[in-house]
Amino acid sequence: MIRRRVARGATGVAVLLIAAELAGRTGLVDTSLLPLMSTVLARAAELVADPAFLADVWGTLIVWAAGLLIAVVIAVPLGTLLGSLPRAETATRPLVEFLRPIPSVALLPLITLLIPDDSAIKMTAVVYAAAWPLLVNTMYGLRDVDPIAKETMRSFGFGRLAVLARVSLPSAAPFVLTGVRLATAVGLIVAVSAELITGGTAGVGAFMIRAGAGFRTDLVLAATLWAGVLGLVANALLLELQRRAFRWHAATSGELS
Amino acid sequence: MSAATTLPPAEVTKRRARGGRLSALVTRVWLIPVVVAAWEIGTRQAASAYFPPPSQIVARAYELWFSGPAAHLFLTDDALGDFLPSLARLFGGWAVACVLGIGLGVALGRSRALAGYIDPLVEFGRAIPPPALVPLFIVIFKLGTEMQVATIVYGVIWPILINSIDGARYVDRLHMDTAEVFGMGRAQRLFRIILPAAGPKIFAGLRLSVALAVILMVLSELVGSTDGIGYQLSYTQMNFDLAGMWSVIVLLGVLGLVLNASFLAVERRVLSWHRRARQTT
Amino acid sequence: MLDVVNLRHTYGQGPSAHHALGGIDLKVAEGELVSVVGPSGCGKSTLLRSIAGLIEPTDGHIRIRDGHVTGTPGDLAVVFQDYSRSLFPWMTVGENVALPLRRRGMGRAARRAAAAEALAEVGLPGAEAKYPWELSGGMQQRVAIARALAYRPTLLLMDEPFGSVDAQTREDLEDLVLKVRELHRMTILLITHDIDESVYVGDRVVVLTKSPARVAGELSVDLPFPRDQIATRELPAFVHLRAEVGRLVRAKEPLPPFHASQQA
Amino acid sequence: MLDVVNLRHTYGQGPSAHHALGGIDLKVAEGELVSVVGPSGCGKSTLLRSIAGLIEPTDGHIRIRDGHVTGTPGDLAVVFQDYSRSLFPWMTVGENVALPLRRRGMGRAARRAAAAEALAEVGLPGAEAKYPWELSGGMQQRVAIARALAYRPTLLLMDEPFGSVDAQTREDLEDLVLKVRELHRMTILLITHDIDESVYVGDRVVVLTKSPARVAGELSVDLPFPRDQIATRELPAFVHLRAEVGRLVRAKEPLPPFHASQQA
Amino acid sequence: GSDTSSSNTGGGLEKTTINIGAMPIADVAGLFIANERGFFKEEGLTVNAKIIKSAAEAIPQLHSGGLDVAIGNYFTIISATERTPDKFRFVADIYQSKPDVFQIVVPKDSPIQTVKDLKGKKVSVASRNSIAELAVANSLRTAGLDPKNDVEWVPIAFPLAPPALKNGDVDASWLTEPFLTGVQQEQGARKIVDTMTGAMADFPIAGWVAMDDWTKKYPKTMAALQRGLLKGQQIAAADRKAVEKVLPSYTQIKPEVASVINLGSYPTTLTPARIQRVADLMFEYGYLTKKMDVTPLLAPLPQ
Ligand SMILES: Nc1ncnc2c1ncn2[C@@H]1O[C@H](COP(=O)(O)OP(=O)(O)OP(=O)(O)O)[C@@H](O)[C@H]1O
Ligand SMILES: Nc1ncnc2c1ncn2[C@@H]1O[C@H](COP(=O)(O)OP(=O)(O)OP(=O)(O)O)[C@@H](O)[C@H]1O
Ligand SMILES: [Mg+2]
Ligand SMILES: [Mg+2]
Repeated sequence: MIRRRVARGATGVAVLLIAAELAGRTGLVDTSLLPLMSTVLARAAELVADPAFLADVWGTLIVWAAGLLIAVVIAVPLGTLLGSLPRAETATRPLVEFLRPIPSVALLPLITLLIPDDSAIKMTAVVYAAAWPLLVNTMYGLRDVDPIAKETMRSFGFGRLAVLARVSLPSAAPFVLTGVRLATAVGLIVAVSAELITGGTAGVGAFMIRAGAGFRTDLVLAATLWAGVLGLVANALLLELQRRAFRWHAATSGELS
Repeated sequence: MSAATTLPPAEVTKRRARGGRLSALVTRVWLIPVVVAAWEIGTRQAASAYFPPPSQIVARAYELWFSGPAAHLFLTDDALGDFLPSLARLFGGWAVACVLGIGLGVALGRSRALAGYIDPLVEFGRAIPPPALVPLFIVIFKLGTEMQVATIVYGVIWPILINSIDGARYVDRLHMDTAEVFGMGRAQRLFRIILPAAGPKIFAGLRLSVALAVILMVLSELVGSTDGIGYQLSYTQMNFDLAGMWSVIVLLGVLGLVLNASFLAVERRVLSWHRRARQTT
Repeated sequence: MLDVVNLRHTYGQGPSAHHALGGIDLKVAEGELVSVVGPSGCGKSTLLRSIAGLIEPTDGHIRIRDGHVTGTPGDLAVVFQDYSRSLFPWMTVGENVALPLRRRGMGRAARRAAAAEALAEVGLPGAEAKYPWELSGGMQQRVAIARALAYRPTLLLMDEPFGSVDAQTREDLEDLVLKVRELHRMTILLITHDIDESVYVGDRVVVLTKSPARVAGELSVDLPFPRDQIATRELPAFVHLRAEVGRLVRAKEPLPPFHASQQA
Repeated sequence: MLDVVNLRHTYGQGPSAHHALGGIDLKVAEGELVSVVGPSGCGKSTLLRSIAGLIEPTDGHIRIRDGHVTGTPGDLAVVFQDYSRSLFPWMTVGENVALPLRRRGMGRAARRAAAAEALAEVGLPGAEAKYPWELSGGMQQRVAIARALAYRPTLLLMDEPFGSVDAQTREDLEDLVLKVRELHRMTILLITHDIDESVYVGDRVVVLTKSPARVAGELSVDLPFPRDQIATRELPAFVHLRAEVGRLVRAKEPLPPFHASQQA
Repeated sequence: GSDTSSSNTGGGLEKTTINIGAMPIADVAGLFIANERGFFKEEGLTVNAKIIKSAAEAIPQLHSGGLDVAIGNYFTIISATERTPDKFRFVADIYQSKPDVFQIVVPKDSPIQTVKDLKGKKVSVASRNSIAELAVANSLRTAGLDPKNDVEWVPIAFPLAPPALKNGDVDASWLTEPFLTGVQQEQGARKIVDTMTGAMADFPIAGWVAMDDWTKKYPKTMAALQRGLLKGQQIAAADRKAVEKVLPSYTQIKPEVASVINLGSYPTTLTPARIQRVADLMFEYGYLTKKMDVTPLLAPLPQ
């Protein structure tokens, strides 16, 4: 089962890589502009042995993970609150919807003005961007709870909080976790993008600036590749968590067997 | 209450409806003036050139965009030249992302084999920052609209895709069994069962993507663009036009607000069954 | 104990409004078991949900132990008609049953023991570790019953609680309810479609009219206790009572039609 | 028509596996109505889902009209035990009933008319525009029945289809099923807990043992047609048959226990 | 660390750790030479070089204190001085143009031969309202074209310009090293003009900049920094090999490219007269609304 999943995934990746390599070899794309896939892979492999790059990856990881954690700690309770208090939701909706489409990248200079610390700046940007999918998914998840399940709790005399803790949240949990998966990717994107803009002492984005300024597209793409791999690994971990924690969800909603 | 008893019943309900609508409006918007006032006071107190008060921002926005001739709906040439292309890219990119995201998402959600092959690529792809892909896009697409739309699609598609996969994968088992038993064809199952059942989740993804589309519109206009709201943003930044920059930010927020409100109106119609079925009485 | 006065409930508003309850008066004494019968769609579940405080009456009021009901009264348990949706799929059967016992201030072990006992009583010994979706329909229904009984409420509302089990199990469950009520002095309101059952378990049978529901009639069931599935059902008084209830129920058209005009 | 040979089904694997079907043999002739009774949790729904091709048998096989069943046979309708979850909440009741009729190549108007007719037949005239969640439990169940009947399948599987309706409606629905079968020559497998019902509607009654289910016995019901709710039930043959079925069902322990040891 | 404590070697410095923002380009070679050879250590300073993408993005970081000093190109800082309430101080010079360091190039088979042919064409510059625009505008005007109306300006960062040029998205690009060498070697791109001639000859490009408050608060630290920087700068000015050697340590430029690229010069003094040229030219081309005296922008040089 798992072996087959891995085999299929590997096939998919291989097909893409070969297609990209062929596009370069056949002249479909200009190799003076875009290096061959094999070149990028070779650079990516070399980077693993480059302590400077590893320090960059570490820097990004810290910003990403911490930002994500803070976003979860803020947005999930907030989403829970807004999802279970319709009045609060209607009142704050204009504010939320006003803030949501403002690119954290556009806010970066302003954040920079207020916060002197380099990684705190990037973390703030990550939190800002990652909070929205968490908030929206938590709210939608809470709204999707079966009313009979809630009424069952209420009929036993449980208060709002107990209903929330024992029914609404568990029932919404799979959807919240989907939100976490979305936020994880968004967080990585913003962490790297913020580094691409403000630079910093360490970070995959800062590495990309150095590589770009040295006209080394091969290195830029190799670093991009690693960013993708980071996201892939994080998602795989979350998916495994989802599979383990939410067996009931797959069973009752008929995930394909 | 006592006044109501003297009125004919029809009149009472009408009044209630009117009063209801007014109070509904109040509950919906009361926070806005509060926040704006707090912002005005806070920024005046701080008196930092980098954080101009909203009144100053609005004045600058008026000067930049809304002081045009009546024939152009008071929009200036700058506004027309920047808003229209931006909105075109925004909607174009979002529409493409919706079609691709929902289509691919449902396919991946319902086919374990296909998902097996493509899932890692999806997970890989969505972890890559769109700005990092610009070197790739600039080779593949033509600079300008083509590349901008590609950037928007690339950035916006993921929440739609992920939520569509999730929604399509987890349809109530008994719903699918019922469809199976009544021998519903593929198309019917797709349009009558899977899409409506996945609807709430797909819409959650779409709602996320609307705001994201605005963000990516801005990002896409930061490279090689000669017009658009994003270009305006970077131009005001380069010119140290701080009130102008804030105007663009506020404009983006307002744009998102409007888009989201229209989106919710659509959602309320399409998902009315869901809202009413899930209401706790 | 329970006093329902001129209770009305209307779903929706305007032209599509539906009058489900058309003024119901009902008194239930402490420790009494009242069966409620009535045609499908007449408003029985609506009545039960109103008493449980889950929906707000459009008019009239409900008093429990002298207090007006607003919200859910304390010390209440409900077995919902849609039992499968009232079990929580993320909890095992044992956890589902034990959950409300937290409100009784019971420790973990005590909760577990009580849940196991209740499950055994409904014929599901050893099922604690299973998940609800691993059980058959009838077994799920019994889990819902076990949850309500284990809670030992003073007021128990049951909405067709034995509809999905076989005849033998049904009889056993009926006797179980009678036994538990006896032991713990519960007040019970039981909705059923089975006229025999309504007489067998009830101290009193209340018959509702078709929608909008009103009380069509009431019958006191003065059959001796303890009741016995064979002996009691053979009593002439039982046969007479069930015929009486049948007559009351059947005093209307063959099928309770759903009139578009009712919606006005 | 339908031929089930040594059908086995096991849920799960390893130590927590549960043997639901322990080798079932069953033949249903064209146009026959077979009632299935058996204790709660014995495996009736599992049998029905296997025949419908929704779960794959662990062993044995199913033949329909000479063809092995893999997947769902064509021209089939099912009324699920969990009717409320089998209705689509995003469609009105009318749309729910009309939906499968698309496969019959019917036009929009014809579909609508057929749905309206079927709804009227189950006692829900004029309910087309409502949504399932605006209906009572029994009404939802009747919508599911209307959907199956309107489809006019050659094979109809029903899992406790009348469990949530009142006695009067239940009788009417029983007669409706008999009438529709007569008119359209359907083959019907009907799971029920009501022994009287199993005899009243069946050409044959199949009794299953407790889990893992096997066939405990079969009885041919040679009561005359058309059947009549009062006259038929008074026939000595009816009384005898129902006693026979009762005897077969009761041939086991009082409550069908759920043994932890069964799970091995 | 010990941010403000004066160490033994500190000699009464107000601050011993300095965050300095540098772009990964040849201009800042002097800084890295100084750091590598321990010139700052000798002054009792710890200097952290942070990579930044552009000088404009350093301004908010200077403002917040995230950076103490940053590379600031003269054009941007002068422009910011006019338009924002911020006061800046250049503490040392960094880079000055030499012939062929900034050129306008066109694709190999382009019909464009001279600057005149750029009329109505798309020209890419690293960013709008910058020295890039000024340099190209100067060349255009010299060739008799009107910079405002005769070309379409397309802002494209240097690393992205080569593919845009190759794909025909733009007709010409204003480039510097290592991209100049890159496009010439790999795409056969052709130079049509060296923009650093005439009014732009030996033009000041960038200097180290700090906020005015900062220079007042940390005068000794600033002097120490200036001394360290100067030593590095002197080596960069005198020894091209030293620059080539240090470049790969803070950029990803391949060593073989580093050895062939055109470098500007590394000035070791900071005189108002030279910097005034920038402000004057900016005013002439309309990038400043008023004439500006740059003297207050320059910090006193160390003794
Ligand atoms: N949410 C709702 N919106 C609108 N109408 C409703 C709603 N819930 C119930 N009704 C209507 O109210 C009436 C009474 O419903 P109720 O569920 O109380 O019936 P019941 O007596 O429990 O029937 P059954 O025996 O079939 O369960 C029905 O006609 C039903 O259509
Ligand atoms: N998904 C599942 N996983 C594990 N065990 C299951 C699953 N579904 C059913 N079972 C078990 O299989 C047995 C038979 O279940 P089934 O639903 O067929 O019973 P049934 O005869 O229909 O009972 P009822 O009359 O109560 O509906 C039960 O003991 C049940 O616990
Ligand atoms: Mg009901
Ligand atoms: Mg069953």
